[in-house]
Amino acid sequence: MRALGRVQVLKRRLPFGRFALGAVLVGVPLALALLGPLTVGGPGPRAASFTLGDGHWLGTDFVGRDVWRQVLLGGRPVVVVALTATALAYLVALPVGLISALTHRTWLEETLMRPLDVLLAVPSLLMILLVASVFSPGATGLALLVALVNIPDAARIVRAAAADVASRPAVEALRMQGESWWRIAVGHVGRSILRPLAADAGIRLTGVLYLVATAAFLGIGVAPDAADWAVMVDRNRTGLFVQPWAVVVPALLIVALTMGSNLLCDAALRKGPRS
Amino acid sequence: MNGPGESGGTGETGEPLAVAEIEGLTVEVGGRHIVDGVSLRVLPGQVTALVGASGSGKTTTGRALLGEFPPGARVEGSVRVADALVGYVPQHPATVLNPARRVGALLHDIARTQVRELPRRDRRPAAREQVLTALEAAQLPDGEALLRRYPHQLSGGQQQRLVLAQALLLGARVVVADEPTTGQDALTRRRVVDELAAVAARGIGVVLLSHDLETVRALADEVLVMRDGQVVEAGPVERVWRAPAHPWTRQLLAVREPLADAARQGPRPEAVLRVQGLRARHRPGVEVLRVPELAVHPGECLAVLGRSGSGKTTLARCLAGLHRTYEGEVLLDGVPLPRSLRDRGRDRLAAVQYVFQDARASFDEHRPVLDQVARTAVRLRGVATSEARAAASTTLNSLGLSDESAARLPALLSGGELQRAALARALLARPRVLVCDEITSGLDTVTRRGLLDLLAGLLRDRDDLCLVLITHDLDTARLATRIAVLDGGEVVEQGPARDVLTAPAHPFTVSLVQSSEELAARSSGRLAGQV
Amino acid sequence: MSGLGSWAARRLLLGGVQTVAVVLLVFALTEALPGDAAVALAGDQPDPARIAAIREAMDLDRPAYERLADWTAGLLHADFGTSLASGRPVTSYLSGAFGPTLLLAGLTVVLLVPVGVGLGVLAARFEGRLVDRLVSAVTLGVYAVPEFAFGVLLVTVFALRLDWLPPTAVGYGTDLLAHPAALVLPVLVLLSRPVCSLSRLVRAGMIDALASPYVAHARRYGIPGARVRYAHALPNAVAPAAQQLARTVDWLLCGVIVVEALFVIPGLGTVLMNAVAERDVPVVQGLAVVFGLITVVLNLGADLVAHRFAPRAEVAA
Amino acid sequence: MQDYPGLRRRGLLAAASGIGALTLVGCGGSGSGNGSDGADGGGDGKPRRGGRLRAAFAGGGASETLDPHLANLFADVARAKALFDKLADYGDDLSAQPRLASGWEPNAGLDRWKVTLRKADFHDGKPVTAEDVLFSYRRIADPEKTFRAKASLEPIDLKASRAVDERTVEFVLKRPTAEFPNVLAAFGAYIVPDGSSAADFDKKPVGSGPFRFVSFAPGRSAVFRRNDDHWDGAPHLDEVEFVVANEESARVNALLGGQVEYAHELNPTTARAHEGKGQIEIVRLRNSAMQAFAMKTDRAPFDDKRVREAFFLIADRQELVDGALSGAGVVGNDLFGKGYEYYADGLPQREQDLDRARSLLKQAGAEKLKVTLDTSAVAAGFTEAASIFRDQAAEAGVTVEVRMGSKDSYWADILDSGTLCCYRSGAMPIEAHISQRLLTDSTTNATRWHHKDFDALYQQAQATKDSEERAAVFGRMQRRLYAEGGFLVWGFADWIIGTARTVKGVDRKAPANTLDWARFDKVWLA
Repeated sequence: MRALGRVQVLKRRLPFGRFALGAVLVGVPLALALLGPLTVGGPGPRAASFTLGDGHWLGTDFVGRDVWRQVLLGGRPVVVVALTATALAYLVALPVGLISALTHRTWLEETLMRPLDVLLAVPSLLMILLVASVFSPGATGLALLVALVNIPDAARIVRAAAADVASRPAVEALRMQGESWWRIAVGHVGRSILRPLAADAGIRLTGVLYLVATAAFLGIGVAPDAADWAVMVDRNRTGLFVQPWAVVVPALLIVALTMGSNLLCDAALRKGPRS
Repeated sequence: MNGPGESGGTGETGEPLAVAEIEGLTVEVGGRHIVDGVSLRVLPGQVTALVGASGSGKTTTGRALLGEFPPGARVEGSVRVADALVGYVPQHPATVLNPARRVGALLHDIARTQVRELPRRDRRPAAREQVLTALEAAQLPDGEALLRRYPHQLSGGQQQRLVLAQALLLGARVVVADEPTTGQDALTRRRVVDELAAVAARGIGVVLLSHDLETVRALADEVLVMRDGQVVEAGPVERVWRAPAHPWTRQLLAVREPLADAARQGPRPEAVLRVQGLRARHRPGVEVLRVPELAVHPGECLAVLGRSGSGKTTLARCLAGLHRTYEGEVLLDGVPLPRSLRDRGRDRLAAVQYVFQDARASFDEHRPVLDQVARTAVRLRGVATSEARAAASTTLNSLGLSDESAARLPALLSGGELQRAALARALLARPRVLVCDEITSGLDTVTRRGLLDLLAGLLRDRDDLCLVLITHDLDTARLATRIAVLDGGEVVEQGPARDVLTAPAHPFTVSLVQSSEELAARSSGRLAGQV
Repeated sequence: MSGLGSWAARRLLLGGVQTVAVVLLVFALTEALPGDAAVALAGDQPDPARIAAIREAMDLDRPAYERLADWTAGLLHADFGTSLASGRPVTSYLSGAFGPTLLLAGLTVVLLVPVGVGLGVLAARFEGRLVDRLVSAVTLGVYAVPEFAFGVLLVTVFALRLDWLPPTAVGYGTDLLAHPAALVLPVLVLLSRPVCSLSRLVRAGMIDALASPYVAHARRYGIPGARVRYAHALPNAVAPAAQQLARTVDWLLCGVIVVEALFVIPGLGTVLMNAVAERDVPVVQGLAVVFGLITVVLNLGADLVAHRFAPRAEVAA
Repeated sequence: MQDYPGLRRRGLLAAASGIGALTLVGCGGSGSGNGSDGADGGGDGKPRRGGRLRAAFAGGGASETLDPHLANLFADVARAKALFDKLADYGDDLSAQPRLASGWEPNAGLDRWKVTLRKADFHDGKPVTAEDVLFSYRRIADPEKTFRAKASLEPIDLKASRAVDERTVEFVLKRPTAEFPNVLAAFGAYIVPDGSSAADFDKKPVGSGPFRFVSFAPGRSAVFRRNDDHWDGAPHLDEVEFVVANEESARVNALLGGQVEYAHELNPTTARAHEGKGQIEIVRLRNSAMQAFAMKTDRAPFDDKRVREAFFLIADRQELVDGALSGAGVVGNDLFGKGYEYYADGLPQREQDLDRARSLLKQAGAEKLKVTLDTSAVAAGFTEAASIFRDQAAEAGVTVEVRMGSKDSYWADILDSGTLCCYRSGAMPIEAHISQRLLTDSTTNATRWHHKDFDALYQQAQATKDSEERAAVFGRMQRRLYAEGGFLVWGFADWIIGTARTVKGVDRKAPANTLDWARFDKVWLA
């Protein structure tokens, strides 16, 4: 016989550390992005490109502008475009996913989802590249475009999560109570899929940030001398060996933003009970 | 055994040595004692039953034999088992079967641990041999083909036998069976009883955790009655049945009066709900249900009796408007009901209500129960919210659910409480037909009895209400005035409850009634023989 | 399983539709690009008469739908047409560039699976401990770094500062296998993001699987730990990861464009970028067909894997 | 050039073909190969024979060809000049230097030129003859084809031109052309053997150049071996390999990693990072690319010459050079061709004068002027220059709105539309610049400079035999352009090349596109 009498004490460690780290990582770039533009003064005189000192404590960039000023100004487009694109993607994906999960009409579900399946086969960067060369979109266009390539995947995830909830008796119970479609879809199903959606949103935001940064890096949707972190990384890359700050600071801010948003999502996921 | 002597033989006292032993087990979680000072001996070849309501601590005790405790538990006392491992048969065997692996994978891995001593070359065939033997012992013939299947391709019975085979293959000296018959129809229950008896006959100590008293009575040698983590009474099963010492045991064992003949005399009024030429499909081409004619009359309780897969739930869902792919008609007061709920107006929606088998899953986990119940009155009766809440509160109270409980989130309520709440939610619509789908099957004896009494009371109090009870359980069906028996999607027999139960006509009904009686007879016979 | 057969057929049909849609979309977009091959070729000497002559020589003065029809007709007997820019057959472009890209992508996928799965299992096994935190932090960090930045970083450190590896594949042509050292950095860059996402998925799946009743059951019956992890828990963690693997194709394509440019590898990505810049519509279309087919085939494969590991789940076609 | 992976427009050779020249010139310099003498003069020590040099260029991908008449990119030209020769080529000051031609002699009317060939052989051992020259020029001028040099050869009446003997060609011109030798040096006017076809060039091209063909993989590499029998002396190198790397960073990395010995076209910042660090050598070819803003002189607001002058005065040229070119260049004086033959260098350097600019604008009634500046990422420094000029103009009260265009169709787009755009040009003779861009019938007249009197001056120059008199006429034309032209030439960019330290004999004075640029027969490995 073996004695089994071990005492276990459950360690209930809240994901606070992770949360705090994530918050800091997101907070710094976010604050810079949103508040930065409010704090900058007018542009000073241009200095020679890629120099350090002379009042420019992060040096100058490829056209001799102050890097710190560009950092303050350059967050907003990245962050706003990324957030808008994510929001837009869900704006379409949510109703499409919800309707196709809740409907009993096969044709409706097929009409909604099949075109998206087709879109899935288009390599996203190729799509962005071509569409952007055709329409030369501004920031708004870029946000729309990035949202567009994210819709199929987001819609599939919404649909899968919603279909899971919709197959549960609770939805049928609501229907037996005569609840309206809206209340069932939004009030119950929508609410129940919030958690998986939040997790997906975090990952998607990372992907969108990546796409926005890469698009900006490829010169799509933004002027090549724009105050934009991703553009800064690209355009100042040539001076990496002369004046690294012009690349390193915006690059770190982008990385911090993505890492932080992922950590926050992880923390949010952990708080809830694992299903 | 760590103690003196080896297991299996006879000790100095002449008594067989226990294959497992629990002494003074106390399990504390978050300051609450879920098991409190339980002691237990499992003898080889004997069936030891732990009975009690849910939450009585019987599962925790059984799991302790497996060396498993709830997370964060403080454990005191000792648990000792014979050096071989303990087999485990859970209530739902599917949960312990790996959905991504073929059936053979785990069996072979278990067998491999048994054949380590053999030369490497011989291990493979030896292991295979052992697996096939174990499958045969667990009454699973055609093992070769079975090994290549995935768990979801097996029937529930096969899954359960497979889990038994794993325990046998392991060479377990003790098998813990957790609620193996709960929610099963009479035929299945009888089969499970046979299987477990066969296991015990192999000299294995069986620990049976169950609230199915009939099974316990048919199978167990020793019984321990648990309540709130403590053993309130223990002893040989015949003694406990014959002379329960503890009041709780008496309450548990109290035999329910068979329902007095509820069939009312006099001319039968026009049917409230009538089914005509119903043929229901799941996917195109797969017909699962054929009901040419079925009627429910006012004040009547119709039981639809059948095993799982017989189509009884589909029938219920057709009535309620939850299943739409069918031909034929469901008539309410002679007028066809639209197939889809959306097309049923408020009144007709309210007229036919449905109570789900899984009460917990039928509630939104984010809103308090009371709010959810009250919505019925708001939506289906057009009552203002405050008024609806008051009505909901009244109904819930009448079903034995306090306002305090009702104000909580569903997660904080027990299964029985939620089922009452679900009932209240449906009743608030003032339905004329209430369809109850297996609403008692997951509940322990005491709770189930309470719920059935409640239904009987409803029938008595509300003349306009008729019940459709979907069940696999003959006991539950006794509540009904009429019974329709479903098998393989066909109505094989219908008629007054008494006739169907006492003089079944169709062979299937006959076998169903017989196995139930046999089970009862066996338990009482055993008792009689041993006395 | 005849269900599997019809499912695969439906899936293939969808794949075909997807490919056609990709080709049409790409054709439309390339047509809509400002300027055409003639303008692109004329470059900074945009003498209108010269552009018109080039246009005529390239047959660009014919309507778009006629050119599409011709091209499609050719496609039916495996003729991808000829490049506008050089007059050479498109197939020679594709076959010449296919090797390096296939090598890169193949190596990446071959390494991706064991590395990604291994890291995921490792992290899941030590959930919440130092190893897990380390793996999670590193994968998260690398995941957040776009390929172009990661590539620059790796080249700077390993090729230029430490001089361990060649910084580019310049001059090695298509015979990259003969210069394995030149493949290390490109493959690392290509691996970076997929490995991170895969290992995170596997980790999550493994944590769920390790906490599942069937794993507890296997443990209870004395199956050794490693066997429980790899033979019983892992297959359940693979299904979602397999889906992710298919989506990786998309990333690989993006990554390949960046990596090929960064390391001077003459593969499909380079051909694509050149063809887009030159408005070489037949070449772009040929590539769209190839990419579309690859995407479709790999998606199909991933779905099959998912189907295999989650036999219960209805895999959406 | 911008460095997006792959997306970049490959280094399109800034147009260097002069179409036609109408007056004559005295013998355009004699003697041979004086450019290469300069190349050896860098104190690099005694040339060493042997070795293989690998040179990285931005290339044209899988569409590349070795047909020298199709040469379009820098990489094409570098390969073509290794395999082939032209009759003449440009010296450091963009004057024509004899190559396969040993000399040329016009008639009095400057419309008939006798060109004598030196003794030279093709790689297959056959001599270069007058028939080969006529075949090559007729191939280029084929009306069915669109070879780039076709426009440059337009002054020649090829039907009337004939081979006088084996080594003498008589070119009959459609009009007097004093600068005819520039035509012989035209971009892409290579001499190929009689009867060559496109297929030959892809498989085994035969030329008379310093290197022989070994292998070629389009978009990847081309390997050539020394031609020991070259008329200008055999190259020092055994072999030269051209590899394609479109990314600037890749070229630098390959150079730093020892994978190539010669990297063409580097960024100014790269140059700054590595100049004088000892790891690699940086070679700056001065005055290689004119950087300008082009104002359309036929439409408002630039149809008023006061507005044009105001814009000349708005530009702070040094700031533009420092910002847009990272300092890698010199300021311009609103004239093309600094340092080239005939350049009017006596004119005062224009400086920023905002007050005067404002008053000029006021006179022209163009206060609070708003203009759109077209730019694109098509060439290095364009977008930077645009944003810097926008800021400078703002100080003079002019609102400049920068509009980004597609880089693939930029040059065609700006030809007719818009009012103000970024512009640049590679090296070419000043005469060619004028004939291509500033005459009424010029095909790429981006400033819409249409003046009959200016056209007449050009024709007068082409008909002036005496070179000093001709220089005076070119001087008058340039003064006019300086005062009221449409090109705001703010700078001349260096062309930057990186080489391994072992590479010697790289010419440091020749602007890109000239004879001694990318000339590997005079280079050796120490």
